[in-house]
Amino acid sequence: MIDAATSGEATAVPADLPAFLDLENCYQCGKCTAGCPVAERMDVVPNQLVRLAQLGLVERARRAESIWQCVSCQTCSTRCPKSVDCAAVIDALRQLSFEKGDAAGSQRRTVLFQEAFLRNIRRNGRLNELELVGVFKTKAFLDDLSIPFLFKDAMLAPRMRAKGKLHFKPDRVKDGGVLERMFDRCLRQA
Amino acid sequence: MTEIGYYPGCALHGSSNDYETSARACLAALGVQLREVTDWVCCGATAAHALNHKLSVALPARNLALAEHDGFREILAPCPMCSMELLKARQEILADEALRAEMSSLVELELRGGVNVLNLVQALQSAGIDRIKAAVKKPLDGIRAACYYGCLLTRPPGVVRFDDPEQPRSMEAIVGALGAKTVDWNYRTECCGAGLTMANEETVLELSHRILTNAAAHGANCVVTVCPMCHVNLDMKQADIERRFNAKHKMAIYYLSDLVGLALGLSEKELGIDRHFVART
Amino acid sequence: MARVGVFTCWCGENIARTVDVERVTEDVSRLPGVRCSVHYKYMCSDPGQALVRERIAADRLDRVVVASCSPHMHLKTFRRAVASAGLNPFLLEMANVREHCSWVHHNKEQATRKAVDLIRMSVERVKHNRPLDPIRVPVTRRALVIGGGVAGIQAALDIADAGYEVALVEREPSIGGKMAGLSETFPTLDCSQCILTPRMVEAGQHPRIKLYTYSEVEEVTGYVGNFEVTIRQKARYVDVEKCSGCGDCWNVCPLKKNPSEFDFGMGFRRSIYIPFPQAVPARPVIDKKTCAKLIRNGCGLCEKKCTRGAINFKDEDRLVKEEVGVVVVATGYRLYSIGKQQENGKLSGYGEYGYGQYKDVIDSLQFERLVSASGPTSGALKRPSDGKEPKTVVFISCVGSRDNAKGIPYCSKICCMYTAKHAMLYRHKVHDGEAHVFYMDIRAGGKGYEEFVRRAIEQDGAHYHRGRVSKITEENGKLVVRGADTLAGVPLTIEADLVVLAAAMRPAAGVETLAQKLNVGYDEFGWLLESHPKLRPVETNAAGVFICGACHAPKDIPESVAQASAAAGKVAVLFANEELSRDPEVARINEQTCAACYACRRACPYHAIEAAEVRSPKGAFVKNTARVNPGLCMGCGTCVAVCPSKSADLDGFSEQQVYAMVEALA
Amino acid sequence: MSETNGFEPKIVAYVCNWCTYLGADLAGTNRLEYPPNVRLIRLPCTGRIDFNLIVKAFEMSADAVLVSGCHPGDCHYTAGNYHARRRWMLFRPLLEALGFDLRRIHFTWISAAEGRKFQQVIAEITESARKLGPYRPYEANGESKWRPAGLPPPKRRSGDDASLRTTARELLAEGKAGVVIGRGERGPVLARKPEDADRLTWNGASKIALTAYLKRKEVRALGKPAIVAGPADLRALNVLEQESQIRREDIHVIAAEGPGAAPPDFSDLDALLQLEPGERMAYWAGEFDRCVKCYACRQACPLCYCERCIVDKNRPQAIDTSAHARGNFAWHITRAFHLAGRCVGCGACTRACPAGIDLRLLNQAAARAAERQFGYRAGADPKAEPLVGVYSLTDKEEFIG
Repeated sequence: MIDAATSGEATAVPADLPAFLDLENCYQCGKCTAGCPVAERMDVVPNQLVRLAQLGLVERARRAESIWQCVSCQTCSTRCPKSVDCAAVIDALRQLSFEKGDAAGSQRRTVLFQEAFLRNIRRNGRLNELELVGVFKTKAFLDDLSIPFLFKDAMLAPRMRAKGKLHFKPDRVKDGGVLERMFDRCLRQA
Repeated sequence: MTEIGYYPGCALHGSSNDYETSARACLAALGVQLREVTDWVCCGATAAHALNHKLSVALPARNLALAEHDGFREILAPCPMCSMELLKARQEILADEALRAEMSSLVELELRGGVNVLNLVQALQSAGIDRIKAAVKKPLDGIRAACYYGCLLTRPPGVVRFDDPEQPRSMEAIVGALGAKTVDWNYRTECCGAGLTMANEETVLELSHRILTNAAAHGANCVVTVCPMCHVNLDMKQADIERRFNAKHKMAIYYLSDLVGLALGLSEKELGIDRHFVART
Repeated sequence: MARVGVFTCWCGENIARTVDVERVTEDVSRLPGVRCSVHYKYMCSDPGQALVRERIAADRLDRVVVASCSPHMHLKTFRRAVASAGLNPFLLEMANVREHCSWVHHNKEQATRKAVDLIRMSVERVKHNRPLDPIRVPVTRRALVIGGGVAGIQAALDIADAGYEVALVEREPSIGGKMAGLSETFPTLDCSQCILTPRMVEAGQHPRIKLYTYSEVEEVTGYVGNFEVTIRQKARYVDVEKCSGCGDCWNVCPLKKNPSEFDFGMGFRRSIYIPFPQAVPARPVIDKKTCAKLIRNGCGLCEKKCTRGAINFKDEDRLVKEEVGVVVVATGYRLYSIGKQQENGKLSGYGEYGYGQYKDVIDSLQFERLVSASGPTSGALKRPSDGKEPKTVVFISCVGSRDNAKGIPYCSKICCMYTAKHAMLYRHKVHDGEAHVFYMDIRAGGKGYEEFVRRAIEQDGAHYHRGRVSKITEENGKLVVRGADTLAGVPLTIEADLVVLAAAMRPAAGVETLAQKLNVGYDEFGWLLESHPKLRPVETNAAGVFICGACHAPKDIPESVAQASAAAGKVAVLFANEELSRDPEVARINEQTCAACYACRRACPYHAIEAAEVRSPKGAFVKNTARVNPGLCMGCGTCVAVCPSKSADLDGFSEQQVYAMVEALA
Repeated sequence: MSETNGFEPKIVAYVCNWCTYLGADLAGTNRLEYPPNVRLIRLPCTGRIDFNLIVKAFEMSADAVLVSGCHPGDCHYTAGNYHARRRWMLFRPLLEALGFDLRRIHFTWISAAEGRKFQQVIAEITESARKLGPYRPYEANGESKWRPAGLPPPKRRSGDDASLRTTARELLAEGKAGVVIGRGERGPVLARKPEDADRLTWNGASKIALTAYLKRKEVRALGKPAIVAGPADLRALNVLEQESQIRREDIHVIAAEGPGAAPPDFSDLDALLQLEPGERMAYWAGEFDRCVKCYACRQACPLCYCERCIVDKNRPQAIDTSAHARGNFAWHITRAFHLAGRCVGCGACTRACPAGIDLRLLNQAAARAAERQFGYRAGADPKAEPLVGVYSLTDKEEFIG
């Protein structure tokens, strides 16, 4: 654990990250970063995220924009010579970030999208794409007031409709109550 | 006719309904009937595992329990994301008795973890490659396919336990049995950007562009996938990719079941290929 | 009735300060069987020892107890003393009244009583001591060396130069091992063949070395000093005696495109071939898997061409027996095979590196052949795919090493050094070329090693990147290497013409089977186990079997050679006598009462107990029994403890001796 | 000292030559003072230290015993300490079942460098022995009213007697077997002639385990034996095969069932272990008081096959042969421990005992440890590696200090 006084940052208690992540196994070979399809775009690359977590600098790690750039392709975890589940580390960081509700600036859209996705499932049980797009676009617009983004893909809709790929009638599950309760219990525990 | 359980997942009931049409038609031609899991729910996808771990186990667990309740021993989940999430939840439940009990209570159904989950390649394999080969009516001799596995069909290997995660060959084996050629290329297991299509389009366009470029460079005239998300990114977004990178791809993107279906003599319409954005030229 | 003499030592003040030595002497003199009880200032001094000798003679003592310091200090001293008085040295006991009494207790009364107790226990014990004579095992002063690489050659030459005969068994057609194929060696960059081939010739011509090339050890029986080894000489189809090595045969062989094992597939050989020009013996073999004559009775050109009639297509494997006193194992290593499932099913390989798929992704031994002056390209650096000179080469360390998930957890130790050498050699050959090295840590502990690596970086301009490579793909004739530089925190993509993988080291194939034949232990990876990692590094737990070189663990040439000479030294020590003299405190079995349950055989750490039969003088079978081989027994006594009928006993620590001590306490 | 009334315990320490003995030497060299109560007995290795030595030390007025050797991985002989550890793992449960005060037996690993540890261990052991007071071997405080439920009634065997007799008759008639060993209505039957076969029955009686006949010279003289084996007999045959006492091809086995997969019934033992140690000791003291050392238990046992039993060995007399408490305890501890990891639970010892002592309870103490700690059931598999004479690096050693 790095002393907060020397690092100049508040350090998280290790309990913030689950023990099954075996962070101490990482020897920083960088194979995760080497294979990551989006590492070029990242402010903090995967091996650095694991390193920050190892040092207990979880706060700094979860504020990295890169955790929301991750495409969850599992390449890092698959190739890790020490079997550290790097993708799960990133998931854990995202979960923390979500709980605190303070995800980083330029990646907020991704957070909003995932949040909207989850709400959508909660309500319908299954994804309603039109509703998701509507809710997400609105939220994103309210967040960053970007008009181009709001209307982006608007042209795709008629083509999708023409191809029979848009459904206006939501595909709902019958037993919605159980889903409500599941969401309640899971989110409350978090 | 044999009947197996079927977990379509949201995509196949949404904008990837062409995949559902294709998978159903193709398997029916091979004598496999799909019966949907009663009242299935979304697997949670990236949203669940990125935001809440418990939910990312509970949602697939609910589906596994529903499938058990229906009496299935095996279900097909054509979407690799769904099938990976289902398998991961199953693995966690089987490894941890306390978790199993907790999940049973959470999903309000007794959960034993006894249902196996197949991806589409496995469903075709169990139908029998020899059988497929024998049933070919129209060999696909003009096809030079780049078989595209994407991320989650083979990863994480400890969860999905399917083929070699680095050098998979199972799709090639099936496509080869249809009389088509397959190309050796480099992006078979690279990611297309997956579910970030909406939220982070730039990433998706770039990754998908690389995939299409590499497939063409290795002589492919189509890309074959089993993933609805990959299909969306490579097919539906192809025009955007071309605009963004000022390139011409014109690369047809098929589901594996499309090719099998075509070879078995089904029509493009029967397989939903007419609903793809990019037509084969 | 025993006649015991007890000699109590003052050890100056060391004992006498807290133990009333005079009272002890007095009390002890009254113990049954004690004929003499005396004390002296320094029992271990010359006059002290003289006192012991005098009293033995004067009192006709047949047992002696010296009450002084720890037996670990002076047991040998006093054994010699009683021996010089004509008493069997094993009829001596010591009572430790210093370390275990006077030095650790302050109360004189208590210490004195304890000293008497300790001596009484020893007196009772010594009454049951038996005279023992050192065990003598005849020694066949002839050595078997398994493996003809640099370690095996060194060991064989050293043993032979010490004056003993050596049988050197090598499974390939020539000795030389891996080193014969190396280019130049770190950290001096001297040519590997230049230093090794003279040694190979020396071994080949040494009057006391018998070479068995193209041969393998089939069976080993016996024990230290007396092994019988069966060697399988594989059919060579060439009569080594008749052949002159002229080369006419292989020059006419039409089958030119067999991948050369010696070149690791970088070059080709004929179906009748010598693996490399400097091979010892310089005699060809016929590869029965590809020879047209042997497969389908075609061709036969070599036979027609040979003027000495040395070709024999009817040749068969032969079994030869050798009697030797010791075995030196020097079976070396092989590289981790990259890319796919390994034969043990455990390691899943490195599919992401495209080894075996892309021709220009090669392993480190293949690279050695590419840059070797005697290699298939005569040292010109040409990449395998198109023969072009690579302008960018990427070297990757730790392929398989330090990889718990896909490879092996240990460090292969030599890769950092040879990778630096590779980068250096490449830059020496291709001045405008770029050398990139991906590494995790640089491990350069050794004389001149760190300087060598720095030279590769600072003088020869190799680019070092701290990170692993995740994937290699081939695009437009270039190998796209996707790595990372963790120091900069960036992913790094390099387009290379050639990639060299520093594959992990593993023990040679089949070493476990050999180890089982020799009763030598091995770890989960197959590395052979030394008897003690610090004090007995070349011995094994099988007496008379030594190990050296890379069969023990990854190691470089200097270490292998040093270990080989160490093993040879151990052999010479063992051969210094015609007989092995061993400590006689070993186990024995009462064969009459032994129930032959063989619990002892199971428990014996030294495989010193075997199943045997008791036979009548006329040879009729009487019963089964366990039997101790005193040549192998090390005297731990585990057999005694597990024997339910106590038919097993241990001389020196026999049941009677130990019980006598316990009973003396009552 | 005041609370111990000046009592000074006698402590015997069996130590290995290479680690603990040298550790004690180092304590001396460093002048580390410790109580003078301990008497070291030097042995080459803990592998050499047999449980009989511990029993003997207590008989010889020791109040506590220490066994100490090299730490795991450091054994001078590679593995002697592992073998010792394995044996103590089985020996301790046996002492526990007897109600022996385990606080009087100590196991430690002390290396040659641990002079300080040696000093501390001796100090602690001495202090604890002082507190425990003098040890009086096997002396019981009062009586125990506890009684085991006893052997369950024999299960009815499902085999068909008629076909059993036919098989036996044919074997004898065709000369394929010289004798058929089986059970009759009133006891064991050694059928030698075809007509004797009619006396055989699956549900007969025999106090002695049938396999015990296999080792008898007079039976061996009759030619190739056939044995009518129930599940316990089959298990015994398996153990005998594991221990190289028989070769299966030399014996005709007539069986109607397998060796049985059901877990043994430990309910009596469990009940015994519910008692306070003192009452357990009182129970056994009362039981062994009736023992007359007739050795019927040994004769009846399918696995007591030594040609000369350790109890018949003098020089040294490891086991007190008197039929008093000491000798009886020593004998029964030895008998039970020699069956550790071997007893197949046939109950012959209990049935054979003329004094009615339920001896199988003692065997079960080790059998239960074998089952719980190693997942090992004696006689389940003739190819299994036996439990004693082997070791595992992962053997539990929480009782070793």
